[in-house]
Amino acid sequence: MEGKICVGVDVGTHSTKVAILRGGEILATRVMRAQDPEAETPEAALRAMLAEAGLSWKEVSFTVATGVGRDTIPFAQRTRSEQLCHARGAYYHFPQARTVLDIGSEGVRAMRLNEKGEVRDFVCNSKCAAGTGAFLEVISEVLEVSIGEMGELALRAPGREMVSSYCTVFAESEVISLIHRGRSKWSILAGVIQAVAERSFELLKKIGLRPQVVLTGGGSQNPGLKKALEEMAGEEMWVPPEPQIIGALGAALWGEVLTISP
Amino acid sequence: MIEEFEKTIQDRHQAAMQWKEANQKKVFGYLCCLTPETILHAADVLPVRIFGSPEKLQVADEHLVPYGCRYAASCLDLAARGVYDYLDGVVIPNSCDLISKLEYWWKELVPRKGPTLAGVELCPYVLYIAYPEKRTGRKVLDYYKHELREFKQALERGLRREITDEDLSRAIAVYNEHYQLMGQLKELRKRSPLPISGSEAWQIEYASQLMPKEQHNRLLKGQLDQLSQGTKAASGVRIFLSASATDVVNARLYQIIEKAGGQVVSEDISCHTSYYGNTIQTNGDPLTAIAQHSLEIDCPRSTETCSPATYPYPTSRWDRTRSRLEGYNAQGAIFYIINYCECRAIEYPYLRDKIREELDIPVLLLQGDYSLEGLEQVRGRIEAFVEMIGG
Amino acid sequence: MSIQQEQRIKTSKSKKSIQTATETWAFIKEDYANGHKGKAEGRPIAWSCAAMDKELYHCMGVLPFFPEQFAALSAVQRRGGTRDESVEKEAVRFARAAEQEDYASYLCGYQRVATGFVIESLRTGDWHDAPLGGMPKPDMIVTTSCVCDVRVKWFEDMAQRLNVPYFCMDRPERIFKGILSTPKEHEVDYYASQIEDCLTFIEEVTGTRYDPARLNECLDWAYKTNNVRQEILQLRKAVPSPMGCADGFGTMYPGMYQSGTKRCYDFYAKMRDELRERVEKGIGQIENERFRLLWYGLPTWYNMGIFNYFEKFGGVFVYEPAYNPDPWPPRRPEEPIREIAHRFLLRGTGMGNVVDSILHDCQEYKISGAVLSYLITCRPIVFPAVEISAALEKELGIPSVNLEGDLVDERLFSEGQVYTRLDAFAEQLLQRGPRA
Amino acid sequence: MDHIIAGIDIGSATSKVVILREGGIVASSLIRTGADSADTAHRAMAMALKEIGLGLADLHYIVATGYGRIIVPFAHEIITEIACHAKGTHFVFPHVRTILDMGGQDCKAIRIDERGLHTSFAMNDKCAAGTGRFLEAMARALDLSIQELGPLSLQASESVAVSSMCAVFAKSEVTAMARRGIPQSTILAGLHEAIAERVHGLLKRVGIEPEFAISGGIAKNVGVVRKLEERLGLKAHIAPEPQIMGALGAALFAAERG
Repeated sequence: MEGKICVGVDVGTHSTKVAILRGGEILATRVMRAQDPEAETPEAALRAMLAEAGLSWKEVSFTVATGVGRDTIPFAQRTRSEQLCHARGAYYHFPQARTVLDIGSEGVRAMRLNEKGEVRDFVCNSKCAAGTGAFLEVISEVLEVSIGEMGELALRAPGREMVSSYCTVFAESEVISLIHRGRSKWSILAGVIQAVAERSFELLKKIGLRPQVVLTGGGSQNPGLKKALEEMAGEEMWVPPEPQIIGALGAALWGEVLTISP
Repeated sequence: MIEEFEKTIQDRHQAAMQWKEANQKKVFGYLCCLTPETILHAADVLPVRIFGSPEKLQVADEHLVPYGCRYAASCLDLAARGVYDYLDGVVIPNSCDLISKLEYWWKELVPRKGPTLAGVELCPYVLYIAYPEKRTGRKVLDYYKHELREFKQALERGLRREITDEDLSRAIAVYNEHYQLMGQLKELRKRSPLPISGSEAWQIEYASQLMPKEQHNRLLKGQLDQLSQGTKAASGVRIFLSASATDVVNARLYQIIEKAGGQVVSEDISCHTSYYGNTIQTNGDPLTAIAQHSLEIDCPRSTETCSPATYPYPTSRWDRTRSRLEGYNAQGAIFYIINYCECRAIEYPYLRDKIREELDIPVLLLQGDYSLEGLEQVRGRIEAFVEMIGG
Repeated sequence: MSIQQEQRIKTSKSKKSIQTATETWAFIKEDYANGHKGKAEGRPIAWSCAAMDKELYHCMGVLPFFPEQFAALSAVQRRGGTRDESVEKEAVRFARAAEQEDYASYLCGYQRVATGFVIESLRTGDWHDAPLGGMPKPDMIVTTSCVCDVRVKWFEDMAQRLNVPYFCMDRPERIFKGILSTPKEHEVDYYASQIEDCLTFIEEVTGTRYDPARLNECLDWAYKTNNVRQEILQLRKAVPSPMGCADGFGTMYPGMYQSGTKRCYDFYAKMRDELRERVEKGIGQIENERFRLLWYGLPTWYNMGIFNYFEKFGGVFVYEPAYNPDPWPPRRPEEPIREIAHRFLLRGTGMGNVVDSILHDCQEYKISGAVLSYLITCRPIVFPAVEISAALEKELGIPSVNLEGDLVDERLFSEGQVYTRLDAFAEQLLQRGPRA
Repeated sequence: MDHIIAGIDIGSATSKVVILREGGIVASSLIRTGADSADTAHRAMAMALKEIGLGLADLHYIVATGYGRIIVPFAHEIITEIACHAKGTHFVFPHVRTILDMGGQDCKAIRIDERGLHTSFAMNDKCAAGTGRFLEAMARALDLSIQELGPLSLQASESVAVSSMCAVFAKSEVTAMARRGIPQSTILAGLHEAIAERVHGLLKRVGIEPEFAISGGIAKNVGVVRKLEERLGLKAHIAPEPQIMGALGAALFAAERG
């Protein structure tokens, strides 16, 4: 089994992620933005990554695809749901993980894990985009702050504005009106993040919120959101390195399992 | 699967019209399994279940607010569009807040003129049955028997024929055979490996509500003979499915579950006949027996008479759910609750807790509308759920 | 939307036009205080619903509490009784607790709030962290199958959670032409049997024997009260309108929840006297009454100020059919149970009955426009709304407007949208000129 | 002295002014609703007044309407956009009895009588599906300008079903379709169909009369208009400047009052 190569591909709405494992260790990862017209296809990306590592396509033992577009990867032998992949990816980094919250761009999901890292239960957000990463993206455009710096800014907010709208579109204009009323960008951000955190926290409560809680997905990189969630839960939450590739990593880890018993 | 079942389902309206033409008899539509089909059968009427269609509403949306079950709304919409014009009568039981109100809308949107006396319709096209909300208790049977008698009388007036006890007994015999055969089918689904897939079993149920019971009995008997020889086997994670009445959406749900690697082995579905556990008693007054049998239906809306000391609150919903999970070795439970299906929505958290705590079986809640697109949006969750159990 | 929030049109707080209305709050507080005291002394507590025949409790010495009423109370109050607007309403807190348990957000606000209260109290063990110290923990849960499916299912669910004896009085569904009609014999038989069984149930739980004489006493008070309430309804037809819907809803508590007691009778007798005086003197809700409105459905309990909204246009809410009683047939002390059954079954429950009844009310109260409260979480209220609107226009030429929301969960109420609709509706009515 | 009056409509996306002199339109303006709403009102008014070289003091009466109607500092009276759209449309098309106004964040269906007074109306709910903002988001997702949407969609020979009407979800559905190589025109045809279906529902609630007009920004989108006309089997009346109907109505009210 030493040195076996497994690949995970996570095809999301906004980006595609690839992870390569060799002998259970992360060998390479890559993120391709969907909006970027120059972006490589998953297959080309994988070829390039393998070439960089001095490996050939034939050496890959197993490829697993996950994410909303998981059926669009012809070279994957199997597919696995995001829930199972995020859980496995989070558990890889933190064996203490019992609750995993994945804040993706359009989907938020909470998973409950047992000691072996198996998913025992999960809940997902509804058909409305309120409280997802995409919601934050819309607001980041309006406030002209990058998604990356958003959380940091919010942490330094002196106060918090109430953002009450459910609908992303209405929230957008609520935010615009707050700007026009001269409210500080920081406080507005803090309000937006609070609103998003509340939505995610509802899912955490539904699933039972057992420590250790691990955050994954793009949203987990937002320190303001993490802090807001920690305050609501009264509980420290952990974020793995490169949280956005956890799904792809989990898929690759599933590849290891599935090569044994496909 | 049997071609005739499939054909009937594919073209249920054509099938009913052909039967009508060939037999020169009447066809009545009904909206819920609470309808005493046997009384219609005894009057030589073919009862067919009224289903909706997941297309967008075209007429009924002018009358209905969007804050209600789309399935019931769709049934009305099809009627208002003339799809159900071949029906000679419609039976609407008091089976939930919306369906009972369809009695009004049906008359408004599908008007049929009949003779009236002092403003009262003599032979109404739409027949309403006040089904009691309590299944058990001292006077429930008396009351319901009375309601059924009035229903029978209205039918007799409308059809200009008497429905005798002999007629009723004959119908009961046909239906009892149906219940027995469906019982055998259920027994088969307890086996492992499964001799029949969930979607095939569903198709049999579905067809049973659309074709004459005699024909269905005959076809099913042949099918059961084949199945018991055990040539076919379906595999997958064993799933219990609890769902609101959403016929075609449910049909797709079975397929999605199967594609994800699961098999539905038992169900609690509102447009299903699986509520009937037992046969109708054949000794004594047939109308009483029919009423009694109807009161055994374990519908999410029904409640019971309790006794502070021995039986403080109703448990039948949980008891039934438990037996549908345990007896069939279900490994997971999926609940599909159509929006605004309030009785199912209220009982869900309690049933979920019981299933988790007492049986240690995982539960998945899906909420949606009566559309196939809505189902595509939850496909990912079903796949994750089946994977979660199957590993 | 944005600008509007900035310039939020603040309606005045709900205004009481009659003196008696201000006394309801004391009435409610007294009941909660009595309940907590009674609970401590071991008196039996029942949780029950509005459509129940309350006289049964009073004759059996049971203290009834009503989750619907408790939910309305929670829609008004914030935690700890504070007026700080940044503290959310108790109703929202409880509804959220229920939603976290996967109770669907389209479910009745009353159901979500009361169930949330049960969930929170069971979780924390503190039953008093709620408006007026919360409802005392029940010894029994009694409901009826009237009005909606939710009441049966919801009360059953609470009984399961609380492990408390449960009883449901099943009422036959009645559909016919018109508003009132004599019930059929087998319907009365059935409902009477339900009342008898309910009394037996209460006997078993409490150990108190049912005494027909005591029931007759309660029914006497209930009957007298109802007669006074009929007088009040007659007085409310006056022009200008002496009392509006805010007061109508505000004063329904004693009659709705404590019928069959002397204090309930006294309350309405006083109210009638006050109204009579106002009518005689020609005192209206406002000085210059330009149009009269009917409020269909249940109120938005978190925003009772909405009932004053039209005053700036000269509009008044005159009548709300939701909780007002029908006239009762004469007393039959020799068979009080059949009497209850009979009077309870007079009114039809079908869609047609509801539509007919609103048409009738609009004529009686000289209504020029109707506000239809589209309670998107209440099936029995929202289903007939479109038909009512169409029938009013077609039969009487009366326009209507609808407002979407819930009865206690203010998260579903969009202030900006609602007020724009109301403004446009007022313009529409004023353009038409006075109703002929 | 001439009788000069004005109507101002502060909408969620754009603000409009119409100035009337002796019953005829002499000036109008249209700007994006910006920063300070009161400031927007001033700017829009100033822009229109500049056209005819007049000042605010020359106006006899001003009626404000639209979502921001309450904050117009110089208005003599405020009237809802429902009444104003009815009035404005009636002025241009006296035979019209049903109006659909499709604005930035909301849609309204309005029934009017022979005097141009509204007798019934319906508005969209708390979700922005099918509004101008929704289309803006879609245009951005497809990297098109809002003006291009309509004409482009007409080139489609077929349309795809867009299942989600949530602006965010639809955006990614649309992005994904574009990635799969579905032509923009086809996607747009699908989007317009979905919007038409949604507003059709609104229209049904007030009842549709054959003489029917569309106002508001989306009225300029020929794709949506065509889809709606097909559904209704009716030809829609559309004013040359459909966005100023509300402001025009406000001005007409001002003419009556001032």
